[in-house]
Amino acid sequence: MNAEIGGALLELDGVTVRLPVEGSMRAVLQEVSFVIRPGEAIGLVGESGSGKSMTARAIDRLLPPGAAVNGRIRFGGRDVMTLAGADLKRFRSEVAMIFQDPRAHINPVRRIGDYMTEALRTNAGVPVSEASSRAVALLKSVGIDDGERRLRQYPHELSGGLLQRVMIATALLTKPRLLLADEPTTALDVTTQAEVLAILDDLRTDLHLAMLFITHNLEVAAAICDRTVVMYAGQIVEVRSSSRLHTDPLHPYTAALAAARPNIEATTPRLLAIPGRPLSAFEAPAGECAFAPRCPHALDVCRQARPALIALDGGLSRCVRAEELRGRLEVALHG
Amino acid sequence: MSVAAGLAAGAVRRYRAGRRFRTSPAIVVSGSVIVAATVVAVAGPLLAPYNPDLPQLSQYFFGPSPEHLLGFDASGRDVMSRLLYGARTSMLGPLAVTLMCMTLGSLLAVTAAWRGGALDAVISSGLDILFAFPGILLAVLAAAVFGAGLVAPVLALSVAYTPYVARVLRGAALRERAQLYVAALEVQGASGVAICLRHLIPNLLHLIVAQATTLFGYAMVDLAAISFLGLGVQPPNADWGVMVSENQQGIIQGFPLPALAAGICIVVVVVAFNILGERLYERGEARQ
Amino acid sequence: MHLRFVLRRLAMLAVSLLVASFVIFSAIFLAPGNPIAALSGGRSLPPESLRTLEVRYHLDQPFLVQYWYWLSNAVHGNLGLSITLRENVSDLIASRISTTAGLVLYASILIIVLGVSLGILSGFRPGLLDTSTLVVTAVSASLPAFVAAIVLILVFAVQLQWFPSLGNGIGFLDQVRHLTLPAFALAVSSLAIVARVTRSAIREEARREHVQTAISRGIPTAQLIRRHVLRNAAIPITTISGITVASLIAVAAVVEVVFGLAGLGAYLVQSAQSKDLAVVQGISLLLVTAFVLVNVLVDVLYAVLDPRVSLGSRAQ
Amino acid sequence: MAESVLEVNALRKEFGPLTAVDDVSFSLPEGGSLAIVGESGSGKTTVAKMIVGLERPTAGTIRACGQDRSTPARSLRDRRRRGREVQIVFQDPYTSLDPRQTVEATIDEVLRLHHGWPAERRHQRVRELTELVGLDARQVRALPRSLSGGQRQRVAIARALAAEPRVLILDESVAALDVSIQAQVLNLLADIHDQTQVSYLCISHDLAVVRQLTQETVVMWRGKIVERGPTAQVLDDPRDDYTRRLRASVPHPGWKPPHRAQLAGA
Repeated sequence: MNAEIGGALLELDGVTVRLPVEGSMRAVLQEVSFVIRPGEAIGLVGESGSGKSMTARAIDRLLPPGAAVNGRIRFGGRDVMTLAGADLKRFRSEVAMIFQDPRAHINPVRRIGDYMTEALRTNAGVPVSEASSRAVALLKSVGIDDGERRLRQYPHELSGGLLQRVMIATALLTKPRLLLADEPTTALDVTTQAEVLAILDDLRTDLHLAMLFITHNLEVAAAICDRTVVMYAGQIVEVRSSSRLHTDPLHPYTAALAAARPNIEATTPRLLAIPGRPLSAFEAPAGECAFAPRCPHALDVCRQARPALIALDGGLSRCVRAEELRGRLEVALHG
Repeated sequence: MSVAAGLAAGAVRRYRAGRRFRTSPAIVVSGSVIVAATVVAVAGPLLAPYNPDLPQLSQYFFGPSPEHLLGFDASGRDVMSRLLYGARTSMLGPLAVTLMCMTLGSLLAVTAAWRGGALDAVISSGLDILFAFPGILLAVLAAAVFGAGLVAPVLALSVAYTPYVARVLRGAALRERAQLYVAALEVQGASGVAICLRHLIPNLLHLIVAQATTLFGYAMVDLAAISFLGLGVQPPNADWGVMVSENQQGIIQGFPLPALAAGICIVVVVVAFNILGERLYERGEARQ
Repeated sequence: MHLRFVLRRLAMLAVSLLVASFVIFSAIFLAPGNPIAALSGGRSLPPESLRTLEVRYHLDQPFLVQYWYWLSNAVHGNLGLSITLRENVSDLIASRISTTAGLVLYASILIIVLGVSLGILSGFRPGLLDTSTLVVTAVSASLPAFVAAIVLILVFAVQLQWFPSLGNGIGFLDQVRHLTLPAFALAVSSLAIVARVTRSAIREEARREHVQTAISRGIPTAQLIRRHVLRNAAIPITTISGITVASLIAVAAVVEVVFGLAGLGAYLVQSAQSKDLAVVQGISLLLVTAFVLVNVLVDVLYAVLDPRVSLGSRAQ
Repeated sequence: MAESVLEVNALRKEFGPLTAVDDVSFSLPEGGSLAIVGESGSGKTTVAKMIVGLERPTAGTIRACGQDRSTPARSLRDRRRRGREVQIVFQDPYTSLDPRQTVEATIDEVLRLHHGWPAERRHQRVRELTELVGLDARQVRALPRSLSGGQRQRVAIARALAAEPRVLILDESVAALDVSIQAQVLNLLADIHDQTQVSYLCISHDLAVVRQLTQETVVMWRGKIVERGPTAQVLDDPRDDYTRRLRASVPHPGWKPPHRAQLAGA
């Protein structure tokens, strides 16, 4: 079979995920579709309940027990959901994941060295000494110079920022083609965040690594991703090239999210807050635009049906008024 | 068997957090058993068909009959009547241990967690030292010194098991004290006593009740064991532990019913308390 | 790091033992009547016995001096004279210690081997085995040792006649055979508790986020279970096993009495009934020491298993 | 310049060998707003805790409304008076409310503590305060668990205001909230500042939030104040190396992470 259809490394096609909540199955993701090409960085942005983390978990087959998945996820042209045996093993080594809270995601009773090299030793049969020296080299590339000493330490002896770098280095150790980064800088200080983002950006370019970068911060996503996917209530509401996300958003939610953030460069008397609170997929009203209840531009037409994603100027928007509102959304940005 | 292990298991049971709580059949059944046992403990003498202390030597180990549902014991006394009378001491001892332990344990735990610093260090090391005494051993020692009976073992068990209660509660109280709402009340100028009484303890109550329930079950086991050893409730007084001891010979002689009946009474009540304690614990965890 | 932990724990051990021995010693002064009456258990003794008691306890000296004499004697293995048997308490203890040690050891092995395996099995295999384990252990966790003992005697000694119901036995195999029912009676409730805690610890560890990470990195299941789930669950399992095993030391008395075993516990109870306080003191001191030592061992083991523990106490 | 309502002088806090706060001085004018900016380990939260009396300073003085509060309060009356001078809203909306207490009861408890009012008047005041922070009647009777993070934070603000404090410390009060909710709460805080005479001391790592909320800023780094001045000036023209690095690290539209070569100088 043709390995990478249309040049896509990862392809999500109409992915819907339902989870058992209090006895009934509730949708947490609805019809999520996007592609990541080799070497491309995609930002996945949303507030709590938007389903952004669930998307990464679905891709990495880490959904909680009882989850039901519809739609298709393909990596390198193969259906991820049906991978098994050696294929699954290869998939696991080609797709690496890093998380927000490294402390919870690294076994606290094993040494850093053990954590870093385990997959390499077990799955690739690399001898301990070689695995360790590769680990030390990668630690250096993420800005940790005393790698040998770090390998002998336990996770609780390292700060959060250091541990996050360790996790990034570990993820890259098996030479993956895709990195799933789930809010990797959210728990970090701003200066550490900038360093970690710079490291990720450098490594990605050097290694020609594709990346799905999940964050709640529009600016962070725009800063290091080629394209940004904005999610709301378990759906994609906008896909936009990062460079135009702030200047020319296609969906009222994206524009509102950008306008709601206080501006570091200018003092604004009042923020353009979005009324109400972010909804999760199963709380959002069915049969109308999920954002309509909070949208300043909502009309009757928005409440009649779930809008479909429409292509517009190289991007996608799930807003029936997208075309008509262009340019007017941008105004909201500077209040 | 030991309170120590039971309470520790309760503490380690935190590992099974998050399960949703429903009024399950287990709770209804164990609750009913406890209510029934309590009724018998209070009204046993009214319910008993015969004099529990009246021996009919010719009837010893005589099997069940419609008039004597559980037959006669080794001294020819009506087993059913003795069980009904015996519920009182069998329940009263554990109740006393539970009340004393929980009062003392909660007080020490909350004081240590609230004041922290040197006082916490003193209380905690004091409790650590008390850990040196296994409950049953202290009870035997107490019985040897003060004489057999219910009082000395009850006091001894209360002392021996307080550190287990206090240690778990102190941990929980420390977690609660670290909650920001407590800091907010301190900043408002509320008094420490008021914060403890109105907020800290009520929020620990689920754990206190769960611990008390578990403790009751295990105290019952230990007190029955002490009575069984002849150091607790003294014959001819009816008590479930004593009854197992009195009729132990029947096991080998082919008349197991009187000893078994008393043993089963203990087990049923203890199982009920343990299951209820476990569920209460889970409910508290789920609510967190 | 670990050395400091061990040293601190040993210092605490010394304090605990000192306080415990003091409590045990002062018991005779708390008893009603004068110390001699307490020690003699109200019996009228021949004058020479009274003399021995006075000398042994230095009753003419201040309280703390008396304690000091008693303690240093005890440390040197001199625990005084039994009033009832007119024998050296140390000798009496020495002749009975192996039975109790054997019983506790046997029961500990049962608890650790059977309890942990049962917990692991039901932790990893939800289903019929797990459900039945849960039900059975819920009841057996509440089973008092003496009730377990009479049931075991009834079934395995009286009905099936597989094991003897009384006595110590002669020769190693026969002794093991004689200790089997007592060991099971002693172990049954602790075994159930250990199994339950093991089960939930495994369930809990298997859900941890670092296990998810390991899955996402393609670590094979067997290795995942061994190196991440079991290794981490070992911490709570060790704690609960240690606590239950330590508690056996005292509970053994009950089982020894039911099975007519000539062990320390049975002797302690007999001496308590006959108010032979010298014996009660001696055995209590010994059992408390053993109990405290096992607890220290558990704490040290805990610190070895969990690199996060440096100082301080158990899983709080 | 207005009279200062809070004055901190040469404040110092040591935790064992570690000096968390070192020679920190600033003053907050009546009705003004001051930010303490810094990252984890800068000592900013320790300063807040010392001001409200949750930590005791090793050295230095704190005066609020002309009264010294460097040492623990001696009497309950004294503690309550201090409560009416300075209040605080914490970061974590999830543990800052008693899970067993309704919103109404939470605020009423504070009113009873500070004012000898009859039930009727307290009830009236609860309504005013909850209206001020934008909670509806159903939410007022609810337990915290049925409220969202933003709603809980509104309750925490109302509770702090119930004491009618002269100074309100906002300790990362909007950091844990979703962006869209954060904007609502920031607007609410701006409204309250306009409507009342309360002064803000805003503890934050988020420079954009600080710009939105405060007029003056001090920047803390490793326990010390490294820069101070009007907020706009500190952000637009930082002088200190650390402040510059911090400023350069904040993502904003069009921002790229400064690569290590650029950061190395700082």
